[in-house]
Amino acid sequence: MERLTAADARELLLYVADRVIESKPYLTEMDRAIGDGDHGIAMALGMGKARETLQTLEGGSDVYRLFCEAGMAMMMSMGGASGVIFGTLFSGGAKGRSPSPALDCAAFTELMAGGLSAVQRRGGAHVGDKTMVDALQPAVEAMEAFPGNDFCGLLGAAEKAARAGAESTRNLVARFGRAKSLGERALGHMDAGAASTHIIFRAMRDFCVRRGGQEDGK
Amino acid sequence: MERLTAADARELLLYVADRVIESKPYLTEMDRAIGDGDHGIAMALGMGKARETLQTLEGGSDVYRLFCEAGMAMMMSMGGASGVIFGTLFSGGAKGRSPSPALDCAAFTELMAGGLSAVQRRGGAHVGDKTMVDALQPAVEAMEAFPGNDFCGLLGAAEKAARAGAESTRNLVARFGRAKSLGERALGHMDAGAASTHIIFRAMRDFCVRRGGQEDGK
Amino acid sequence: MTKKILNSPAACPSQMLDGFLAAHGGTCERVPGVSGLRVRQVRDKVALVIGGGSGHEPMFTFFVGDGLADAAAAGNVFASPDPNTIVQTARAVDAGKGVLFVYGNYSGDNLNFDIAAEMLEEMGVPTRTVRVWDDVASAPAQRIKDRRGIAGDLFVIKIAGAATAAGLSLDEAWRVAAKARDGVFSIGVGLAGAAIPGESEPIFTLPEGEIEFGLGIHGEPGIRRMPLPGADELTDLLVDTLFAETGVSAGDRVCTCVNGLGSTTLMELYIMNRRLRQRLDCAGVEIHDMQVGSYVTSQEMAGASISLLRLDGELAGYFDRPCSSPHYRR
Amino acid sequence: MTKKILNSPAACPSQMLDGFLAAHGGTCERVPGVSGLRVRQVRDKVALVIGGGSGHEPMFTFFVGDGLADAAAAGNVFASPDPNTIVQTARAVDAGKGVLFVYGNYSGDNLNFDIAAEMLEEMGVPTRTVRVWDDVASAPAQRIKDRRGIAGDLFVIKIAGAATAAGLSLDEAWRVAAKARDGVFSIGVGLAGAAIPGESEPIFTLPEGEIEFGLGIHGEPGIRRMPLPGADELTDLLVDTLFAETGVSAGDRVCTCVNGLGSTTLMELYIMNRRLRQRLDCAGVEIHDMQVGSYVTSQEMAGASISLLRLDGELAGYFDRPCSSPHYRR
Ligand SMILES: Nc1ncnc2c1ncn2[C@@H]1O[C@H](COP(=O)(O)OP(=O)(O)O)[C@@H](O)[C@H]1O
Ligand SMILES: Nc1ncnc2c1ncn2[C@@H]1O[C@H](COP(=O)(O)OP(=O)(O)O)[C@@H](O)[C@H]1O
Ligand SMILES: [Mg+2]
Ligand SMILES: [Mg+2]
Ligand SMILES: [Mg+2]
Ligand SMILES: [Mg+2]
Repeated sequence: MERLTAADARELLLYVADRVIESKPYLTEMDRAIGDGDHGIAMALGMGKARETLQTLEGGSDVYRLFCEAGMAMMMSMGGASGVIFGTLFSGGAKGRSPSPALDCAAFTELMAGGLSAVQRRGGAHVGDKTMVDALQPAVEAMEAFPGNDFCGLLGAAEKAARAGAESTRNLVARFGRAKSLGERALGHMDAGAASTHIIFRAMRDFCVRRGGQEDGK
Repeated sequence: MERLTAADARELLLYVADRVIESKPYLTEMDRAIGDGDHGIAMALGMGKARETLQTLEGGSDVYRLFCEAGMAMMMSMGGASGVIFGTLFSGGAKGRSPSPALDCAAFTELMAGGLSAVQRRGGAHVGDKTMVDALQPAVEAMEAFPGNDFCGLLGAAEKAARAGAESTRNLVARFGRAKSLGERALGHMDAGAASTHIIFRAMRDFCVRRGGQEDGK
Repeated sequence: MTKKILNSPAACPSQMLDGFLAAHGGTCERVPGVSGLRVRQVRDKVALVIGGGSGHEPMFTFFVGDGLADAAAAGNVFASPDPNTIVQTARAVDAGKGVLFVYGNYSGDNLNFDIAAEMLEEMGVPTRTVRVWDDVASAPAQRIKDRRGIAGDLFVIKIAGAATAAGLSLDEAWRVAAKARDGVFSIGVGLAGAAIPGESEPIFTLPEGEIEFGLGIHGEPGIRRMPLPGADELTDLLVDTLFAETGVSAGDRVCTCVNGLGSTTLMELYIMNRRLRQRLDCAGVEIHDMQVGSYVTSQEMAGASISLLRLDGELAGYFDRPCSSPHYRR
Repeated sequence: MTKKILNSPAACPSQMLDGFLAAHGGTCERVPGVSGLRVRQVRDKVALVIGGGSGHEPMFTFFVGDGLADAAAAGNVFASPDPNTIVQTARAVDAGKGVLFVYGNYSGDNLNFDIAAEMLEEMGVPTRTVRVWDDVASAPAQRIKDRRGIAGDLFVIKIAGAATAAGLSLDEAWRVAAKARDGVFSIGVGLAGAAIPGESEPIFTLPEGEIEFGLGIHGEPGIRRMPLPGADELTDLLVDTLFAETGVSAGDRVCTCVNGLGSTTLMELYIMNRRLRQRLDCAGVEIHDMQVGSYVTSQEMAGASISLLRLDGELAGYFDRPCSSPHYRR
């Protein structure tokens, strides 16, 4: 896969939504350990709303608009920290761009990098603060370092980095979110938002691999 | 044992109090099944107060006064149904009698029969209503039927009748107290107040047997 | 094992009273020597004296206040106060116009309040008594005097407080309070049992997913066990029972109370109230007032009850008079 | 598995609002299209808008009323409302004098209210914000802005409500509310966890006989686990922490609140209040007012917190103004 068309992007986002919704019990369980136990509920709710919105956008021809609308649907329905943060992850890099019917790897990487910096502008978290940024930033960096124009490879690298980043939060003391007052007691537990971020990148990779497989099979 | 002196009566009541206080968890458990789970607490409280009062009455020379004071101490401290009912059991047959330094079996039987009728006047319960009357009335009747003047025998017969009476409440549907709305669901459970009544008679018998034993040993 | 914040089980009622007076000592004080609470200022009116076991807070003790009770006698947890406590408490607020007793219809309360009433009569203090028997689950209508008093206490005390505050004579205040009592019907449901302070076991336990329909406010078992239905269905079961029992129908005027038994949240109570309103509106019943809160509790029991008070003009007038105590104000 | 009375977990906040309006629709109404509650009559004053996750009832939604908030935006259980809900709710009660936001200091609330404030500024509605950060257990004093908002919300909203009702400008009302916020300190303790509606597991579970010292109102773990001590000892631990933190001492004037987290009974709260009073009296601290009740809950969590509000003459004046909502009145 070398191009992500608007139609692809719509399916990609729907696929991501389904995978996150499936992970609701797992994410809630993560948040229960060091937070308030609602992260899975919130993500499932927001991804459901994004789903609904994407379904009304059939036939859209602007990739950025799809990401933007999906993110805004999350931001304006979920509430909680994750509504703003994950809404911004999707919409932050897409907002204000001139419409584009398809993205190559470089443009997609820029989109995600824009999401990361919007998340950081909004939330102020850096790597090491035990938030979803610990998964998101390495993923974006891996994409930026990725040579060539192959979505499977690009998102494979991103997924790997996100997974390692999410794992790394186990060794961190939180500085944001509800776990921040926990101090040392948060050690050993993965941050729920970082886990979500990894699931999102994994779903994007899987989508491309399946899509790529279909293309190869043609 | 053929006579219960005031000194004996005092020790008898103290002994009864101790045995009832010991049974607190058992009585509470009984009340939990079909009532509100506080019968043991109430009986232990009341018997404790009776104990305190009896301790200040050292050197009393009137059996009736001891029973009366013990009952009033219960009635004025316990609250609940059992405060009135068990207070009346002890004080009801003693109130208003001319002082007596010692009782024989006939007088003691009259004392208990007076308690029973006071309890019934107050509470309106009859045999078969699944209350303490189901243990008390057979006990009194057994005492009335007992020939001769031997406290061990008298109270042995009373204890046997009280035990059977208490057991019989398992097969009854309640008409008083908190179990009365239970209907058939109360079947199989012993009434807590009937259990207390049996414990009281058993303690009185045991006291006489031990006292008798001491007398024999002399 | 249920955990509770307490010093010693036996001291709970008394230390609670101390803590209450620490906060609200401006208007209330303790009846010397016994477990009773009274208004500071004896009012020149029939004294409304209420009481019962502790453990149902804010009922009974915290319903002492303006337009409410003049004094309350508090027993141990789930045990009626003893006659001496009741007598001392009543005498502390008697202004020479007699004492109206309002309390829940339980063997223990009846026995102790009756003895207290006899003692007061001997002292020349006239008394009259209204026993609340609103729990339709506890006996059939033909044996209404066998029914327990549950959340309906709230309405009867509210109206008796207003009637005595309005200056009615003992007999008249009794008539009005008894009319309120005859108009109030309740039924409750339990989701999880509570423990008496100091006891390690709850009074009852329920199998996973089951509820006790018709239970009493001391955890007394109810009519039947059943699986927990949704909030609307559960509310319908309670409302259907009350409709069948009371015959309340189009054009009738009612006050309602959705009462939490302890640990059930306001969220759940209001979700029930939403359905209650739908049902009453749909039946054409006129709603004078809806109350939602935990007024008559059973320690930390989970569950709720619904009460209906059928109003006529006279009761509505008394219901609408203002009243105020730290946990109940209208 | 925790049993709750509900129809569907996702519908809880909205059906609760319906049930609330079924009872109290005379003075309040829903903000159309979103999960917000407002007073019916827009008042010619700075609008006090509060909000936060649902599940803490009566906080936040039921603190809409006279002398309290003009409107509240309600999120899902334990989740901040989204920016659109906040904006619509604020606009519904904006009288052209600006909007004062008061809410608890959590990542989620900060993010969502900040976006809402930006959106409102773009629409020409000036806003100012006071974040409540009273929980001394959640961060050291040097990082005060990392502290959570817990029961202290009560005092800050009470005083902000009075300040806006008194006609202060947005800047002045903000100054007074921020002063109240700077004077309030709390610490809580959990005895048993609660479950979010629809979740089968409680947010936390504690070993037999243990408590969580310093926990948050969403069940966030606290400072340490320890065995449950007696009520006086427990109260002493909380009071000692607050004294050390605030430096409150002889001659200072305070309001206090013993707040129940859900299933803890009024009996337990008043037993704690008894000890709190002893400690304050003994330290020579002047007590302006003591509140005891379950104002800021965490579903059916068992536990309690103690809050101290240090008063000066100005704050006392605002604290003493009357206010009224169905579950809070002074
Ligand atoms: N300021 C922030 N920047 C980045 N991520 C954040 C921030 N605050 C919280 N998060 C993320 O949000 C997650 C919590 O989301 P969620 O449980 O849905 O919200 P809440 O904390 O309101 O209950 C955390 O695990 C963390 O990864
Ligand atoms: N009217 C009555 N006559 C005789 N005994 C009664 C009556 N009412 C109750 N009891 C007895 O009292 C017992 C309950 O006592 P207790 O649990 O201490 O009081 P409460 O019912 O107030 O909780 C019952 O088991 C029953 O034996
Ligand atoms: Mg969370
Ligand atoms: Mg009992
Ligand atoms: Mg009892
Ligand atoms: Mg949350």
